[in-house]
Amino acid sequence: MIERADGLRVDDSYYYITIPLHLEYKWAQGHYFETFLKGLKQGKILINQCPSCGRHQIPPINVCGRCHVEMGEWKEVGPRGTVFAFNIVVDPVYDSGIPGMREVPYTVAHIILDGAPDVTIYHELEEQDLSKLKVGMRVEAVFKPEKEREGLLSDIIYFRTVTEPE
Amino acid sequence: MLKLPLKIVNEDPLVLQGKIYLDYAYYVGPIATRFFTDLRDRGKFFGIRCGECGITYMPPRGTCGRCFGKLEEWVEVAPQGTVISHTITYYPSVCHPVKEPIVYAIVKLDGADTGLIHMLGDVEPSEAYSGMRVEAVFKEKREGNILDIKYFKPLR
Amino acid sequence: MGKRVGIVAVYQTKYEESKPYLHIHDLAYEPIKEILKISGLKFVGDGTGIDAAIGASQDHWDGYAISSKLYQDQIGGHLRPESRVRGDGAVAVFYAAMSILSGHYDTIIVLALAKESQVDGRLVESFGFEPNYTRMLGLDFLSAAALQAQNYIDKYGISPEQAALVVVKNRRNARFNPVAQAPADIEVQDVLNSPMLSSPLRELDTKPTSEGACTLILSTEEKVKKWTSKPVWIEGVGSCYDSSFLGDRELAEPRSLTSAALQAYRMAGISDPKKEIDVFELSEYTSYQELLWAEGLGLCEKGDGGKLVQSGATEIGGEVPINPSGGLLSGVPVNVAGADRVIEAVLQLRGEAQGCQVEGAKVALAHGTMGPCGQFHQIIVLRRGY
Amino acid sequence: MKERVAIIGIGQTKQSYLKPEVNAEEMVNEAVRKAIEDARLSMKDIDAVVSGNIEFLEGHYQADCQFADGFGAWMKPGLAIQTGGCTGGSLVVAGTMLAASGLFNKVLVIGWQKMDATPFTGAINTTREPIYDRHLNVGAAAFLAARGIRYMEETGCPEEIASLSRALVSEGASRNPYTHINRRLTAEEVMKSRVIVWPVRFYHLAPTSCGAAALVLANESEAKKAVKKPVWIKDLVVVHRETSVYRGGAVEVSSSPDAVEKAATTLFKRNGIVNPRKEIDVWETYSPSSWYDMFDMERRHIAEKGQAWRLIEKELTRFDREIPWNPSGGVVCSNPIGASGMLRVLQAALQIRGEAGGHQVPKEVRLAQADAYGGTHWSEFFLLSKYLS
Repeated sequence: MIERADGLRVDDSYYYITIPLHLEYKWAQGHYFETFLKGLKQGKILINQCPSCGRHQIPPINVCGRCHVEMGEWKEVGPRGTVFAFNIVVDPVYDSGIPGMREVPYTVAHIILDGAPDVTIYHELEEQDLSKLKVGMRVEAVFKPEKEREGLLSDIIYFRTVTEPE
Repeated sequence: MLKLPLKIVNEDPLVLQGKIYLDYAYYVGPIATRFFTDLRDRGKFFGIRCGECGITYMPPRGTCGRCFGKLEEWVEVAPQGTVISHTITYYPSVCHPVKEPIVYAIVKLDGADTGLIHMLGDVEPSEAYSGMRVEAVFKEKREGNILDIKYFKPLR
Repeated sequence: MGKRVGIVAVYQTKYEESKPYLHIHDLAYEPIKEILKISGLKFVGDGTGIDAAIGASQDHWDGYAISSKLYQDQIGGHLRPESRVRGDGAVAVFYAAMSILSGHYDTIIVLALAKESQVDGRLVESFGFEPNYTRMLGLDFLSAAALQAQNYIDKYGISPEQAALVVVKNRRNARFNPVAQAPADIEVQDVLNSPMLSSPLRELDTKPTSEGACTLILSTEEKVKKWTSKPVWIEGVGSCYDSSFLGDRELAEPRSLTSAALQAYRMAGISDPKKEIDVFELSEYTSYQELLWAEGLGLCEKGDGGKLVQSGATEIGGEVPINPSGGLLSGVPVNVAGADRVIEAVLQLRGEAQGCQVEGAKVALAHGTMGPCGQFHQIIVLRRGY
Repeated sequence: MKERVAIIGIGQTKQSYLKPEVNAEEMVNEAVRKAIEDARLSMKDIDAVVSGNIEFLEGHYQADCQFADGFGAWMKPGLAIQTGGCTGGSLVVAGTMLAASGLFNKVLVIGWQKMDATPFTGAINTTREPIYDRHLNVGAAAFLAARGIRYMEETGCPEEIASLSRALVSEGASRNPYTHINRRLTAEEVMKSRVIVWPVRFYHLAPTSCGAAALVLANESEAKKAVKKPVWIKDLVVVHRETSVYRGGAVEVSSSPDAVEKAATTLFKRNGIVNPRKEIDVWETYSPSSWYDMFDMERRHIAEKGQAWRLIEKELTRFDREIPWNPSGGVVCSNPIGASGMLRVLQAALQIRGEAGGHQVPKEVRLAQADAYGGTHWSEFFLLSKYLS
C-alpha cells in the first residue's frame, strides 16, 4: 500500500495505471456573480432579495429557487455578523484546484451578516483557538487593502472577532 | 487565509479560470494485467477467445459483449497485422502521447478478429494506407501499459 | 404505443460559439422562462401544469460534479420530481416520454444545455475511451471520427467532395434558421481548403464549438390537445448501444443506429422510411457521419450515402430532406444536440420552420448520439397531429 | 393507471474501500451476472439497460458507453442517469418508468462507484461553487455536526445516542457479508473513535467505498412469470429541492423546506399508511451519518419530533427488534455513492424475499421502505411490498 501525494491510498500489489485529468475551465460568471464579486472589490458585500418571499441568497444568483421568480433589488449587507456555526479544519484535504494539499489548520464558519438574517456567508475566521470560538460571537469582515483586491471572495481575508457593547 | 486558485481571464464580462486536477489510478483487473505482463516481459500479444461466438478479441476483456459469456480462453496472436483504418491527426492536444502529426490506426493482428487501436511509426504519414501490413515496435524500457508498444511500423 | 405522448411547447436559445456573459444559471433560465411564457404552464404539483423536470448535461463540460444542481432552481424543481440524463438531450426526451407512458407523470419539462467553450473538449472526450487499452493513446471523438471516415472512404469510395456537399448544404440551410450559430454561403472548395484537422476531416467537416440551451414540454395526449392547437406526437422511439471498443465495430456500418431506427419504425408503423418520413434531423458531428447515418437509417443502400447527397435528395426540397435546420455542422452544443433535433423536427411538423420549412411535412425523425463514432443512438419519430 | 413493476433479479458485489482485484467494468459485471442469474434469465431476455455513477469520482466520461459490453448493454436500448448521492435511487426510478412504459418488459438497472481511483474529497469538492465554497474544502461533516448539536440542544438527546445508533446498525452489518464495514461495534468503541467535527466521529460517517449493485425490473405480466417471488415496487416518490443549501455551504438559517419529509408524507398518504412505525416492517434509509438517524426517523413519522432518540435509547431500532432500522448496516457501513441508493432498495427487497441471510429480520416482511438521498437534499422514496394488492 502506498500513499500518494494527493492522499489516495493505492494497493500496489495489484496492477494499476495512472492517467491525469488536468482540466482548466473558463467559467463565465454572469450578471449576478459579477455584481457580487465587483462589490467585493469595492469592499462591499452585495446581495439581493427575493421580491416574492423576501429571502436573501449568498452568493446571489438569478432566481429564487423556492418561488421560481427573478431575484430583486441589490442591497449591501455586513460587514459585521454573528457566527452561526464553525469548524476547524485539521485534516489535510486534497484540493483539485490548487492542485495540492491545502495547509491546515484553518477555521471556517457560517456567519449571519447584519442585514440578511435568513442566510449565512461561508468564509474563514481569523481565530483558530477552539476555546475562543463560540456560536453567536460577533465578527467582522477584514478586506484586503483596496489595491490588492481582485474581485474574488478572497478579497475578504477572513472574519475577525469584534467585541461590541452589550 | 482563503486562497482562491482562480484567475481573472476577462473583466467584462467577467470570466474566471479555475482548475480541476485529478490524477486517476485505475486498477486494470486480471485480464489486462495478464495482457500487459505478456507484452512487457515477453513482447507477446495474447487475445481472448469466445468459444460460443468464435471470436478472438483483441484487446482481451472478461466478457463477450455479444453472448455475455465469460472469456477465459487465451490465444496468442501475432505482432503483425493489417491496418483497418488510419488517420493523421495534426492538431495539438494535451492528451496526445507523442508530438503531432500522429498517425492513429486500427490494426487487426493476425489471429485476432477485432482491431487494436494504436499509432503508426517509421512511415511518412502520407504513405500510410488501410490494408498496409504492419508490425509492432516495442519500447526499450517497458512499464506495462499500452504505450509499451511504441507504434506499429510497416512490414517490409 | 397504446397511449400517446405529445409535445406542448419548445424553445431554443440562439447558439453561439461562446456566451461569456452568461453563467450556466443564466443560460438555463432564459429558455425556461420563455417556454413557460409560451405554454402558459407553471410547475405545480396538482396536475394542472408541469409535474416533473428532466435535464440533460454532463459534469465534465460544466466543471462541477452533480452539475444538474446548476439549473435546478432555474428549472423550477423545488420540492418536485426532477432527474438528470447524463448525456444527449434526445435521451432526455425519450426518458420523459417513458415517464409519461408509465403513468407516473403527465407533463414533463426537458432542459438541455452546454457551454462548450469553457473547457478543452478534446481532453474531456479522451476520457470517453476505456482506460486500459485506449485512453492513454490520447484519442478524442474527433480523431476517432476521422478513423471512421477513413474506413468509410476505404470501404465504399466516398469522396471528400461528397462529404463537403453535406457541409455546403447544412451551412446554407442554416441561413434560414434564426437560432443557428454559423450560417454560411459556402462552396465545396471552401470545405476542401479548410485546414486539415485529422485526415480526412477538415475544419469545416466538423461541428464547431458551441453554447446554448433548449427546452421542451411533453405531456399526455389529452393534455396536449387541450394546451395546443398544433399537437405533435411521439410515435416511435428506439435506442441502442454498440461495442465499447472501436476495433470491435464495423465503423462504416452503424449497426446500433439501424437497430435503434428499426425499433422506432416498428413502433411508428413505418415500413419505408424514405417514403413515409418527410424530414430528418440528424446529429452529424462530422460531414461523413451524416452520410453514414442516412445509410444506417435505411434512406439509401450501404455505401450510397455520397450519391444520395449528390443527387440533391437531402436538400430541403428533396426526397429525404436531412437537416434543413443546418444541423450540428452549423453549430449546436453537445448535450443540446439531440434535443435540438427534436425541436427542429417539431417546428417542421408545425409548419413553423420558416425558410427551412419542408412543405407539408407530416412525419419527422430526430436523432441523437453519444460515445465515439456514434456508439449509442437515440431515434425519435414524430407525427403532426392536426 | 400505472403499470405495476417488480424486482425479479438482485445482484451486488462485496463493497470495500479498495477493489484492486478488478477494474470498474469487471466490478459491475459481477453484480450484473448475479442479478441475471438470480432472475434465472440470460442477457438476451433483457430489453433495456439503465446505469449510472458520479463521473468525477472516476473520471470516466460517458461511462455507460465505454463499458457497454461488460454492462450487458451491447446492441440494447438504455440510458445513463446521474443525479447526486441519490443516483442509485434515480436509477431505480428510471428503470421503473421504462418497465412501466409498456415498451420494455425487463429492464436491467446498474448503480456503481469505484472510489479507489482518486482522492474522494478532492473530487467531491467539485460539487461546490468555485467562486465561493469549493476551496474551503469542507465535506458534509460540518453540516452534520451542526445538525447534531442542534438536535441535542432541542431535544435533550445525549451525545452517546448517535454512537448507540451506530452500534445498533453494526449488529446487522456484521451479519451482512457484502457491506464495507461489517464489524460489530459497541457504542463505547464508536464513542472512542476519532472526532472529525465534534460531535461527529469517524464511525458516525459514511465511509468511502467501491461497489456495484444491479436489479432486474419487470412489468406485471413478466414479473408473474418470474421464478422467484417478485418484490413489487408499490409506489415511488421523487422530491428534489432548490439548491441554496449548496451555495450556503449546507447550513441554512431559516427553517428550510424538507424534501425528505415531503417525500415520506406523500408516500405514506398515497398508500394509506397511517402509522408507519407499525405498518412498515423494514426501513432501509439513506442516512449518511448516525447523527442523521434520529432526524430521519422523525421525518418519516416513526417518532414525534424530538422523540426518536428515545427509540434508539431503548434499542428498538436494532435489526431484530420493533423498528428494523437499516438492518443491512446502511450507508454508514458502506457508501459506493452511485450504488448506495440502489443498495437500499436491494436490501429492502432481500428482506421481503426473506433472503437477507444473517440480518434477515425475524418477522414476515410485507412492506419495506427504502430511499436514496443526496445532492441538495434530493430524495427518492420507494415502498416495496410482498403482495401485489
